Amino acid sequence: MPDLGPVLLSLQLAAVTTVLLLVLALPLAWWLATTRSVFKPVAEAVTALPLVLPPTVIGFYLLIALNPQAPIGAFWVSMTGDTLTFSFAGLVVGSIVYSLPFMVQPLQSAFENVGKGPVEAAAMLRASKLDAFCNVVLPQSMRGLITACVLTFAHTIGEFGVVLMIGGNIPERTRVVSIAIFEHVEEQSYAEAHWLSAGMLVFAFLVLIAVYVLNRSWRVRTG
Amino acid sequence: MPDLGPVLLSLQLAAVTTVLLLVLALPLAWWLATTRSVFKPVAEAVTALPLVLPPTVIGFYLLIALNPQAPIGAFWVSMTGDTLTFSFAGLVVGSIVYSLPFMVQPLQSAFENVGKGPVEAAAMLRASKLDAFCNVVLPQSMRGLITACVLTFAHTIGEFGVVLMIGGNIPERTRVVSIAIFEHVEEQSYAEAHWLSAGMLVFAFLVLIAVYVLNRSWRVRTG
Amino acid sequence: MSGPANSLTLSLLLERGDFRLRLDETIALDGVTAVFGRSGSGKTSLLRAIAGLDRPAQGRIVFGDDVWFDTDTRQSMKPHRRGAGYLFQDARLFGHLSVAGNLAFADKRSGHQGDAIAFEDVVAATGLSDLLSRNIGGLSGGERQRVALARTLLARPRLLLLDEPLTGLDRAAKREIMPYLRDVPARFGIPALFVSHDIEEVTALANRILVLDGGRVAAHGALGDVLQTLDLGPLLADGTTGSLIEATVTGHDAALGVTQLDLAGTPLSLPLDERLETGRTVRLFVDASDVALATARPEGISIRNILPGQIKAIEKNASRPYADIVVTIGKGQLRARITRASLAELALTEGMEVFALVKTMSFAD
Amino acid sequence: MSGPANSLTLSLLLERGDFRLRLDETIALDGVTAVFGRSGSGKTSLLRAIAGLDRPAQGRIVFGDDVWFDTDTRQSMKPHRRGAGYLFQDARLFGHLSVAGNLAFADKRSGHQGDAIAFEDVVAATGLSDLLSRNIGGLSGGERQRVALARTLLARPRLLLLDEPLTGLDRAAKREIMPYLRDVPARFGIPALFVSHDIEEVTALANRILVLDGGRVAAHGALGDVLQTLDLGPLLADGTTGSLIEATVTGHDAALGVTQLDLAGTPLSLPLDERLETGRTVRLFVDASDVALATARPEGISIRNILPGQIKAIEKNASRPYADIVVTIGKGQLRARITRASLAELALTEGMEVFALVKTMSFAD
Amino acid sequence: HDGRPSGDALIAVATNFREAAMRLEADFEAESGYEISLAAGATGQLYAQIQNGAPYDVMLSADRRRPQMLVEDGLAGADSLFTYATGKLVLWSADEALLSCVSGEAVLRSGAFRRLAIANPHLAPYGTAAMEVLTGLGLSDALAGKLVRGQTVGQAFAMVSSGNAELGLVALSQTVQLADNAGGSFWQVPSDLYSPIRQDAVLLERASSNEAARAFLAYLRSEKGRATIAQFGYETD
Ligand SMILES: Nc1ncnc2c1ncn2[C@@H]1O[C@H](COP(=O)(O)OP(=O)(O)OP(=O)(O)O)[C@@H](O)[C@H]1O
Ligand SMILES: Nc1ncnc2c1ncn2[C@@H]1O[C@H](COP(=O)(O)OP(=O)(O)OP(=O)(O)O)[C@@H](O)[C@H]1O
Ligand code: MOO
Ligand SMILES: [Mg+2]
Ligand SMILES: [Mg+2]
Repeated sequence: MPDLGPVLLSLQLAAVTTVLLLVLALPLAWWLATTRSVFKPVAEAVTALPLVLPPTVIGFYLLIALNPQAPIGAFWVSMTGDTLTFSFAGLVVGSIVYSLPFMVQPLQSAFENVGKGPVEAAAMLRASKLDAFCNVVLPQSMRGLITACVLTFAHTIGEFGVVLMIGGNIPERTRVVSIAIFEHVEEQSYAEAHWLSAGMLVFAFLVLIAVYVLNRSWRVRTG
Repeated sequence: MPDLGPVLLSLQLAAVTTVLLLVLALPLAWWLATTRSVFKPVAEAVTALPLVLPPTVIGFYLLIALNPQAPIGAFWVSMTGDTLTFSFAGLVVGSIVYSLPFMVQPLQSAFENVGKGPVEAAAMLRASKLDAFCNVVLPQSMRGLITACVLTFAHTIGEFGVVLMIGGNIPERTRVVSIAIFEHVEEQSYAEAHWLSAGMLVFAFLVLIAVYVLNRSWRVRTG
Repeated sequence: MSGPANSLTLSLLLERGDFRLRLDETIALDGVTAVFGRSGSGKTSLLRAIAGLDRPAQGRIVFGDDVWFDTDTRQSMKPHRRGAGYLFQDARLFGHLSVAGNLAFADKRSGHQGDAIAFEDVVAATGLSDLLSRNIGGLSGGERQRVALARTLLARPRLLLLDEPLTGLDRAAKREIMPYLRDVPARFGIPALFVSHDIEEVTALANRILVLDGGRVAAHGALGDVLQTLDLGPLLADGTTGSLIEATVTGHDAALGVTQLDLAGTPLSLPLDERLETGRTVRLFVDASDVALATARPEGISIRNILPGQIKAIEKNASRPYADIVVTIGKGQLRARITRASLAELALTEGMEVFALVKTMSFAD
Repeated sequence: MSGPANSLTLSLLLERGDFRLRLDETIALDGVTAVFGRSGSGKTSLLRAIAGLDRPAQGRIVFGDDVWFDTDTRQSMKPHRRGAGYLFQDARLFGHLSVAGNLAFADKRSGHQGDAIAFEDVVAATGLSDLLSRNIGGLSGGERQRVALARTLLARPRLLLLDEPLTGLDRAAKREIMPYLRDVPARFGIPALFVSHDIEEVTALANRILVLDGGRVAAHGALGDVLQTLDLGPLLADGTTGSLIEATVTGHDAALGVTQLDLAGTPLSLPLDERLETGRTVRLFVDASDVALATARPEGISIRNILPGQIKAIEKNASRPYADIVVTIGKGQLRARITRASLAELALTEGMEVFALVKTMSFAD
Repeated sequence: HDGRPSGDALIAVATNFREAAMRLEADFEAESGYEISLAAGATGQLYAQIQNGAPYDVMLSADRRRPQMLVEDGLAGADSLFTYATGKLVLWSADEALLSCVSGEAVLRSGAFRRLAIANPHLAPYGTAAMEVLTGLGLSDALAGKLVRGQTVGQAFAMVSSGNAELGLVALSQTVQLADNAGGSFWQVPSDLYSPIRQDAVLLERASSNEAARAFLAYLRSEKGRATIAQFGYETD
């Protein structure tokens, strides 16, 4: 059995990132789904950028933006005494940027699929926009919401390039599972690589099966 | 100006991958969207695996499967005289695996959104399943199809971990843009890294803006 | 009565693609105003603008003392604050909730205002008791629309916007809901705009009618006046026209199953409706096609409602095979549509005394 | 006529949640068979099973010589090969195509069979000429359904499955399409199943009727027979009943706007319909409520259709305020619904000679 | 050969030697007319790639162990093995002042810094050497929390030069190329604190008849080649 530290660290990173991103993405996705602003395509493009950009571009810019000499990095150092690069907090920042579209896009699609029909109906039943969002749109978007969270969680677990560049490979701090596997392979410690990879494979498969079985029954219930 | 070789190589890789994946994914996504098989969640989970697995897990398994000593790798060497690992062909294989869900999932969602209504209507107008698929479902899924292709193309452009593991860093063969940026940072060729990163950023932004503007008008046309 | 404090002022211009809806009307806020017109005439567009779901390009919408919309002062009250209850053509039920959940959604947010509309009454009237625990997915078209109707009522609106609520219901269901729809505005003082392209529905439910044609108002006024003066036939390519007459309830004969009325001295009998108290004045809608005329009182005939009157006007048109005869009966008028062949044979002239034979008529409110 | 080679055999059990549809009928494959019943009675479920869109749990569906479905032999013909044209309750237009594109989709795949149904005729009859270049998105409800109707016709089906095609249309649009719907089966030999909960639509369009109630067949047969023998009233909570009588066209009077007919020696006149050739036998539907009876021939009355006959039966029921009187007229029968008060007053008895007065009637085919 | 688009020989080079290899490449190509290309990586990484079929013709390692292992694996010819350079480890800071007056050892012992970058000891010989130094000074535990590791010595260097780590234990050759522009300050680690970093070159079996590869190896051993290598702070035999 290999060291499970990287696995736990990855799970922790993915969980924190998913929660923070959900909070950020709900209003953003709702705005994108309903706005008629001419800036919508621009906002959509910016949101989708992390999908298209190589992780090394993101990693490079983060390395520049978060380093202790740069304003953000310096501010963080003055606040916490720790640097953002080579720290868990830095990885969270990187993951939020990196996984943003994985949260926003499924939510936006789900909201768009709900459409304005139910929102209008809710307004006619004296529900405010927020009320309608929470009690009509969100419940009707459950599938998209679950998908968004799972994708975000999973994509963060799988994150490699950004972490490689801004993480510094510190055990129990930034040495996430993808980095550990990479190292094992490069070191030709194939036994350890096999253990970790097989573990990830089984974990991933089980998580996904759970989601899809859930989605199936969920879908049947709502017709 | 930096060497444009990696950029061209990435574009080529993304284009080849997108075309091959589209061919593979159309029937798969349609099956997933319409089947009532109990194996559907399993198939969905398998399809989604590359989303959840770290690229290094994928890279590791590909390295094991494709290396010249393994059956597939040996077969490839006997057919082409070249190895699959550390070659463009190997990157295409890796990218197809890596980007599979980015093609399948938007297509599947799009097909599901079309729903069975139009397919039933088409059947009643004497259209076979295939006819209905080509002339009703596909046109009504244009947005999903474009999204799928762009996501796949983009995600392949951004591929880093898998390439690093099965492609290495061989000029004009496997040195794609994400690897080149990583290396420029390593070499302290920050100017080159800046050029490439900024180029990728502008390119990505323009591609995405185009897609979202297109989507916008497309959406208005179909109500 | 229809002073600004108790009326809905609609002065607006709305554009939807090539279509323009232009309106400058004040609608009295009591009872039911039918919005009548053929498909594509702008009925739905008008209701959406009132509800706040679409914004007119220009104009004012004032409900009583509340300005709901005004382009001049850039006011636009949020749709959910207007208190309009909208029954959509396509039900729009919430698929994630059961039937009961859909009803509770409205019920909760209405604050049970006055509790004048009881949850149980609505459920019973819309025949939903057995469906309460059902999911929306499995409902048939008619069932869906009954749920939507109940849900809208439970939101206890200040103004009902009913967009063809009876379309898609079978007659049984329509009959079940009709009396409820008819009673709601009066019982709870909720005024309603009722979109329909069915003149029978309109006459059964509305006091007033606003006729739209191609985005313009073709007529607006009391139902009786409009039906009397405007031949809706050519406008609606519908052929239906009729009259409203007033009569007084004189009693009920449960044995024979009739309610007896008096119309300017002539006794009338209609299918029994014991809810109508004796002495009450009711309006009756008589389809012009259901009225026959005779020059002498016919004897030994099963038609019992035979009203003596005098011909006031004869409207004929060479392009149509019928003529409309307006007959003065007491203080009211009755329109009879007879063939031109009969007109010639009976040699009817204005001022002539005739008997109007009415086999079918219905209570209009 | 209705041998197995020319009939649709439906022997099936279908389950949808709690609902069960059970059927064992053979439907003659000529003309129009109405599938009639209230909301939720299983009309749509039946049509979907015939079209192949849903699979019965058990049973056989045989169209002429073709086995469309058989659980015993595990056969199930693909829906698009059955050649059934289905008009859905919810239009189901293709949003990515224009109106013209939707029509062309069907037209192309039908192979223009025989070209008996011309593209232009369909477009004209459904009033779509001006809409051809429009997008589906901006169409009103009525417009959508007209496009769907035209599209289904252009698929040149072997069997028409019409699921409430007139619901949502205003009367003008209904009138426009009705004759076309009525003519299609006869003109092109396409049999049709026509789902409706409107008895007027049914009588205007169908020869036969299959009445569903709670997933079971309540009646099935020729329209006249079923309407004559089955009081649809209680079943449908609808109150409507009527009769079909046959008459011969004797001529047209364009000046008076009437078509003249002969019914067992009595002249009748109906609104002009010049498409009916002289000498042709037509069926007329007469709503029982539109028939009055008189013991002596009334004179000086605008009702011109006065038919002498003999009372065959008097059906009355203490719980209902009316009685149904079946009058034999020539070889046919006419049902009159009169109040029990009139019945008493006129002292009608079986075998008595009476005059039936019919103000309104319509051509049933 | 191998459908490789350009370059007659593909040279796998340990990252510490990349800059030197690029200079050598330019000189060699001008002189010989052969075309070569370079693929850089950590020594361990390059070795693993060769194991998995990477089409390299020559490996310029940062140690003697990996080339030897390739020979033992039958992937390289024993006769082509030779040491082309011996590298030196330095403690480097991008801050010009930090190591200019104080000895590096004192700075390391003081612990007055947040991050010390090193290369991955498992993959990069310079990382192995760095760990030897820290262990030798008895600081490996004390500084464990401050260590950040790059996959290659190149990445370790980048961590320092980008300002994200104050200090790095890197190759002298990497600081030499900066001398004129970026500057910074460094402390040359005494050679007794780590085993000599002898860097071997080897011709891979697949390239046994590759003239360009052979010629390049010969050029490395030539007078001119060795002079170039020395310019980058390496010792040559
Ligand atoms: N988004 C739109 N773009 C273009 N035209 C539109 C749009 N929405 C509505 N229209 C047009 O506006 C006109 C009025 O539509 P509206 O839905 O108000 O009619 P309606 O009277 O409610 O008809 P129906 O009885 O069929 O429901 C129609 O001709 C319709 O085609
Ligand atoms: N998927 C389903 N799950 C559960 N019940 C269903 C489902 N589909 C239909 N039903 C039920 O089957 C019954 C028959 O439905 P169907 O749609 O055939 O009725 P219908 O006669 O066409 O009614 P309408 O006139 O309202 O269209 C209804 O009670 C309906 O609730
Ligand atoms: O040059 Mo190395 O192998 O990265 O220490
Ligand atoms: Mg409308
Ligand atoms: Mg139905």
